[in-house]
Amino acid sequence: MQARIAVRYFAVLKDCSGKQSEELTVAAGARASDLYGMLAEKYAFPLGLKDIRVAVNDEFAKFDQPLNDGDKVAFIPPVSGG
Amino acid sequence: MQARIAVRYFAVLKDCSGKQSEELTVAAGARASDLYGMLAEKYAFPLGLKDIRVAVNDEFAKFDQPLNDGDKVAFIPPVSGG
Amino acid sequence: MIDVAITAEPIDTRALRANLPEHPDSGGYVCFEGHIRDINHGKKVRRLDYETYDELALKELTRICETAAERFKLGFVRAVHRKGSLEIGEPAVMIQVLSRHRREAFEGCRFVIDQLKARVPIWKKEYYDDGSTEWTQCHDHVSPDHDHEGHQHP
Amino acid sequence: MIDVAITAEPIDTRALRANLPEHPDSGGYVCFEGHIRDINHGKKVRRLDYETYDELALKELTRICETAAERFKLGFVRAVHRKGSLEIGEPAVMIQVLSRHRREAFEGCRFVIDQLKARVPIWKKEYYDDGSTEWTQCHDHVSPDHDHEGHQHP
Repeated sequence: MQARIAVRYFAVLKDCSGKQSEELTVAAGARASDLYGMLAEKYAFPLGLKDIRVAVNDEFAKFDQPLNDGDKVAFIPPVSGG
Repeated sequence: MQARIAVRYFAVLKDCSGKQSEELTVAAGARASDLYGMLAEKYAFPLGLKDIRVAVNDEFAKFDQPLNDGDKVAFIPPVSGG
Repeated sequence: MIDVAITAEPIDTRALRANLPEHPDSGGYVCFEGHIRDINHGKKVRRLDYETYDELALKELTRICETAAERFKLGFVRAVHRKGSLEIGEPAVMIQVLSRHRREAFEGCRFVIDQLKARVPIWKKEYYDDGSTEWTQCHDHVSPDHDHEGHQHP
Repeated sequence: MIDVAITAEPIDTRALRANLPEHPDSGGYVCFEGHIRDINHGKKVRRLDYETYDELALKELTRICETAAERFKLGFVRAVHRKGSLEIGEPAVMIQVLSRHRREAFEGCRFVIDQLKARVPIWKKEYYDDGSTEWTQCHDHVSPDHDHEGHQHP
């Protein structure tokens, strides 16, 4: 079984990936950290897991959270609002 | 010799004296504390020297400052601006 | 730059906000306003009067703003206090500061209002619903129970 | 009462000041605005873009305001952040709070802007006069060297 994941990119991750969002398929049971590792390699993201946070379905989540089919995932680089 | 002093009253001191200002004559060499003692007795001011500050010629002064002819004196009850 | 005033006219907070100097190097703006509360000392307040010793109050307020500007590196400080008769909800005082850093803007603005309340010769007379009146002493309408530290009553 | 927004339109600071709820029991009003500075990291800034993760930013900002309202007994908290392209001098963020006590108004307002800068998913891209650009990280335009404590970068 596989899970379809909608990924959104912000800030430096958007610049590196060249896109705002995309739909990806991951193995069932894959965790957010697995997905980020794959994307970081693919797009040469300059940030490690220690530098970012992850949101699943528009809420902060843990990196070891298993992803489910249809989940929306966003990786959050260090913020700089205000 | 005597010194003519213009005294201004504010807040509770104005209510007690019933006036905003008046001109008084004090003995040469009289200090601000002497003047306040006289007025406190005359008008039954509810405040002692420890409760107030004094200004001479629109600047904070010490109570032991000798008063000169023509000085403007104001006694400052506890403030409550803001 | 420092701007101080004691005014018998209502404080026009919107005009004062619009009328700031150009400040391309100041990222932080902090403003404090003190508004007239309807309850003080547990009594219903109907209105109040502010009496001021204008000559000395302006000198003292200027000194406070100068000290704040230097200590907190403020590019601009404005302090305006109302005098005369005020209704519930009206602004009695407005402090505005601009600084490069937000921390200094907050601390500078706080310093000015704290010092104003402790040192500037302005007096408030409250008129209560029961017909009584009182010259309040060191109990201010903003912080009756919290802000005694730093007061410098003689 | 809490009001949060992320807006692509310029922040109308005068309208937001005029549009406060009735607050006869709140004597203290504190407002913070962050304006775009012309220099950051020693480089001349021409303009900048704010990118926002709206859905999560609004949730997080609401939580911050709710925490502030409870912790500092605020009768009203408003937090508005701009997104999109901004010029030098424009307000990027405005925080307004009302409280009975001025101390709590100052501390509550400071809490909201500090937490916003540390936690809310908003990103700033600076465009410099020399043609370069940068997504700034934890160096904000208000307090590049003072405000790192309390940041919660993972």
